[in-house]
Amino acid sequence: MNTKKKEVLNKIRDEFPILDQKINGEDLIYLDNAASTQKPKSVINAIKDYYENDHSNVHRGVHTLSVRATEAYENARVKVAEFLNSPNVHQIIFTKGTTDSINLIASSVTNLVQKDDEILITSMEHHSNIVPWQELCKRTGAVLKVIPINKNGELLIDEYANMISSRTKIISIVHLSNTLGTINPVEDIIEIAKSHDVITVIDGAQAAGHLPIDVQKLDCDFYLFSGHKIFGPTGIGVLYGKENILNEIDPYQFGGEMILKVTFEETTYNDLPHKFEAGTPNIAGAVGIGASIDFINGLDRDLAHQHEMSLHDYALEKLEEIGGVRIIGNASNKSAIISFVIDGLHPHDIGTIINQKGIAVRTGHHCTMPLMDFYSIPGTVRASFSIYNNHSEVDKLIDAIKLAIKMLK
Amino acid sequence: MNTKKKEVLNKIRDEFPILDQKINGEDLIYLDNAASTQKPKSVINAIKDYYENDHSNVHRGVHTLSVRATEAYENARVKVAEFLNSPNVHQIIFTKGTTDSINLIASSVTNLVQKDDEILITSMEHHSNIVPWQELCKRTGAVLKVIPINKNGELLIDEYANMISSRTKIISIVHLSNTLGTINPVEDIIEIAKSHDVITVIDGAQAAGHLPIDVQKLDCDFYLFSGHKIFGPTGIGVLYGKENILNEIDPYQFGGEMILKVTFEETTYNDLPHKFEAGTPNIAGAVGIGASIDFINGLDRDLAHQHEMSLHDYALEKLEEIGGVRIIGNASNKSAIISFVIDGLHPHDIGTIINQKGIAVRTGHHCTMPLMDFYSIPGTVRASFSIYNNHSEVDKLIDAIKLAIKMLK
Amino acid sequence: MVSELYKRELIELSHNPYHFGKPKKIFSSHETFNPLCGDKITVYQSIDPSKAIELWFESVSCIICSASASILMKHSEGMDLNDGLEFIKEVQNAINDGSLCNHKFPKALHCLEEINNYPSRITCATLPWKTAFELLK
Amino acid sequence: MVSELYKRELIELSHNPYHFGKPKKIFSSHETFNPLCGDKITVYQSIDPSKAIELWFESVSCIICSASASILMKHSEGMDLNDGLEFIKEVQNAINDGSLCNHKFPKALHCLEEINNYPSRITCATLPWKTAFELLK
Ligand SMILES: Cc1ncc(COP(=O)(O)O)c(C=O)c1O
Ligand SMILES: Cc1ncc(COP(=O)(O)O)c(C=O)c1O
Repeated sequence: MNTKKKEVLNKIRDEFPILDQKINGEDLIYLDNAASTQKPKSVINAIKDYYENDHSNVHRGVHTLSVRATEAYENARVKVAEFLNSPNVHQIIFTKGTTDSINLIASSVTNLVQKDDEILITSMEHHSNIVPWQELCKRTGAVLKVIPINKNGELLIDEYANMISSRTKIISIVHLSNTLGTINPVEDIIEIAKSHDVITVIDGAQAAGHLPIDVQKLDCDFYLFSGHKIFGPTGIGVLYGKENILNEIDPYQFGGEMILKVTFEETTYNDLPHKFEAGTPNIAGAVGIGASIDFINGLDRDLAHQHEMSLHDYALEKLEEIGGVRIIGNASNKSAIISFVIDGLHPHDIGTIINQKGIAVRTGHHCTMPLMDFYSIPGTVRASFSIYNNHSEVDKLIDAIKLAIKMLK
Repeated sequence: MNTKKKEVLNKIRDEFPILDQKINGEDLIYLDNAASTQKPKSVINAIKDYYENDHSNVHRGVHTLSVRATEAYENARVKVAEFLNSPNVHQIIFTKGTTDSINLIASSVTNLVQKDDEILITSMEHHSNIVPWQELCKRTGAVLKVIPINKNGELLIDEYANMISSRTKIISIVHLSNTLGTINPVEDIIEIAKSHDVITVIDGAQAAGHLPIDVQKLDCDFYLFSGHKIFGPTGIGVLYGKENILNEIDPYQFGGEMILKVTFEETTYNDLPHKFEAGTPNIAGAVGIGASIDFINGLDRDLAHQHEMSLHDYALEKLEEIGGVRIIGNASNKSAIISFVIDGLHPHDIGTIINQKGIAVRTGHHCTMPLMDFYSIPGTVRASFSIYNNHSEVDKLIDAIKLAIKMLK
Repeated sequence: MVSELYKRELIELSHNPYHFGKPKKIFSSHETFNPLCGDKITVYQSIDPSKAIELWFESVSCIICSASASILMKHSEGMDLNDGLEFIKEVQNAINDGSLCNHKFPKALHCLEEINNYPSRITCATLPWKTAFELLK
Repeated sequence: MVSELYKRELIELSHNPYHFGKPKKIFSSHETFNPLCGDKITVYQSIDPSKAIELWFESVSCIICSASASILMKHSEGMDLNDGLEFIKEVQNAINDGSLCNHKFPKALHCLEEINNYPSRITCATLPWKTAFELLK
């Protein structure tokens, strides 16, 4: 890597105060980015500044702070709309996170779904993109169908093309698998779905922070992600929806903001996006996600991607040299997430031991239990990289894993 | 007021950085506390510190940051449990806010409610405590009944006692009215409800920051409030529930954290409180609400109450001296909230003009439209006081209102 | 300054709005709410709009909204339907972007120009126009 | 230090746990999941528990959980039902509060004492005990 790039990357890393600390006497090495990313100063300060200068409740106030808070909140919506290339700002709904977004959809489409309709998901979905659909099926008598994958962790597109039919009502798939790192060919999947008039839902929890997203190009009906995985705060998420379908489906939660007129007999709902935002919103959360989008826009995204993939490739190479290591997820199109198991060792024991060296990885089923069943494993060790990680951290990870194997065998 | 008290109050006021600013060239006078309170430094810093030192995803990680984040999150739950005197920590569910809490209940009790069952609310409810029940009634064929009030804004307890019957399934009432300031006699209301085996839901959005709450003494089934109204962050709320009923009702949202085991065929839900907390929670929000509870616990609550009521009484006296002012809400048991209208003037015009003097009040229907209908008014001007307000601010409010009247007549 | 928003003429207009009340004959009507405050306005068309526009209104509303409605009632009166719809649309946009002081608009509208500096109150000014558009379109 | 958690004897125990596998005859069984990781453990009682406790287990689990289960299987064997239930409850509590080094517990349990310093791993150690309690209670 040339020094120019190195400088840029070091500067980015300096933006993250949390990284500058010791864990068990060792430098913190944070490789749990798929679970949640860390926050740059700009995001932390945006939240602080908001509370120190502009906080008030939004939308229904005429005083200055209320106007400022409303502008801060609505500006964040504009940023998200641009980030996703949404045709309209009011197609952006703020939620609590991806899970909240999926639950909103799965609940609000209830009246569009009939007995024996089919809902398609895939074998590699996060629980958040499984259980809400199981519940929808219970409520409506619809049937949940699962698109299979191969051992590399790639979706079987031909199978999918065979499974989709006039009975298919909704397909909900993950853009980028949090366990396997697989990037699904969502454009193709959506195109096939469209030709069958199927509602398309894309779980972008992992993708939004790593891939440029253009909802108009994708032509999906819904796209969802969480703030905390794109350098933003916890407690805020996004639901993008096409205008016609957002107007067609029922509201999800009921209360303040989402109504135009309430009497005890009857209630009139508000327009988009308010129809789906009942109650005082997470204003500071929106401000924070706005700042995190500014942060991402300020990155050289090609450089970021190259850097993350070079960490991925380097770690993969080193891991494969260790005896007994098996990589889970070898898709040809992948992101910087590596899941692996080690013969005879349980992921938790490995995780606990390498934590002694200051290294944070995620261990377990990563909320993808059916995927674990597919691979017949109890869980994996997962190292997931972000822009602030570096090659020497990978070296230390490899050393620590070797140590764990020595200790536990 | 003696100097000792004054010093204490000034010190408290200094804890709120936002108050130290000019609006339109005048000192900010923030009297919109019922909509949302401001945040003390300790709350803002707790959120900042969390992101700068401890952030990670919770519950499923073995590494140090994940353990710390989990502890931070669960410690906040302990603080809330103590704040409400909950018998158990796992009876505290974190939500997005009061609106989210009520929607959770109204959705999760669906299976307990049958056609022709009755749901009781009151005339003074916030939309958040009306519309979710209207929707429950639509779904189940239950009937919504409204307990009337008198012109002072007091609940007609005798009417209530007549309305409740073996058909009554749920009563959901506001503890402290955000529009009228009325403090409802919830102990008595709950006692009567209990004798009819009725599920009791208390909307404590306004009460939690002003009255000491003891859920065991109240003996309610559910108690709810929002962080942002008790000096805490936006995007976090609380649902307290009795253990048996929390176990009995269905989960609300589905996804990560709230499951024990997922297969494509079947899912097993997790224990309390996780059953009701799907997805990555608002960890920083919980940390913030914990800090806001510490802040409240650090106050002399009697002093706080006395101070707020003395502002209320003083403002009321001065307002009543102004010709054409009509106070909306004269309950004998009241909190420091004053709603009023002025003959021939619209609340928004008053609000806009006094904002020129740096004064923030709320104007409009305060999300209680049916209550506005009851009083045949389009809305009110509402001044709501908090611990950091003072008497000279009341004087300026009165002057500004007089100015508005002069300008607009 | 807020005194520039609450100009004397605006206040006067709101005290004595043109065509306030239900007309004797109602050809059609439309009701909307201000999402800011829940204020209600009903706009009535008293004759067949293909002949000419003749609007009346009822509302519980603030000074801004009443005055704005009054101007609408007065200056749309007698317009041809298409011209009227275009006029209404243009004024709505001009309220939003603060360009009411344009020679193509009646002078009466100038007194609303300041509203652009009060973002939370813009819907108060546009509500009558929005309602009339819905009614006539 | 993590090496104190992963003591040699603990690792050995986990490699060769006592009564691992389905017993020939099953009187009753109970299955639970570790909410941390989804790991599953099934505990079997092979004879009528009113006669004596005789537990077996199957699991896909970490070193901590396997070793802990092994100790449970061994040291509850032959106990009277009531004594066994009390023993199980007491050990569960002691794991949670780090007081396993008590003379009233079998020495084998001491090797789990460090777990108290690893809050995220405590459920790994208590899971077999919790499952057995549910089974026998
Ligand atoms: C009495 C009452 N109930 C419910 C709510 C709704 O709270 P939130 O908007 O925080 O969900 C409020 C706040 O506006 C309130 O004052
Ligand atoms: C692919 C995927 N979908 C959904 C989620 C759920 O996101 P959240 O927990 O923020 O609601 C996650 C994160 O864990 C994820 O990785």
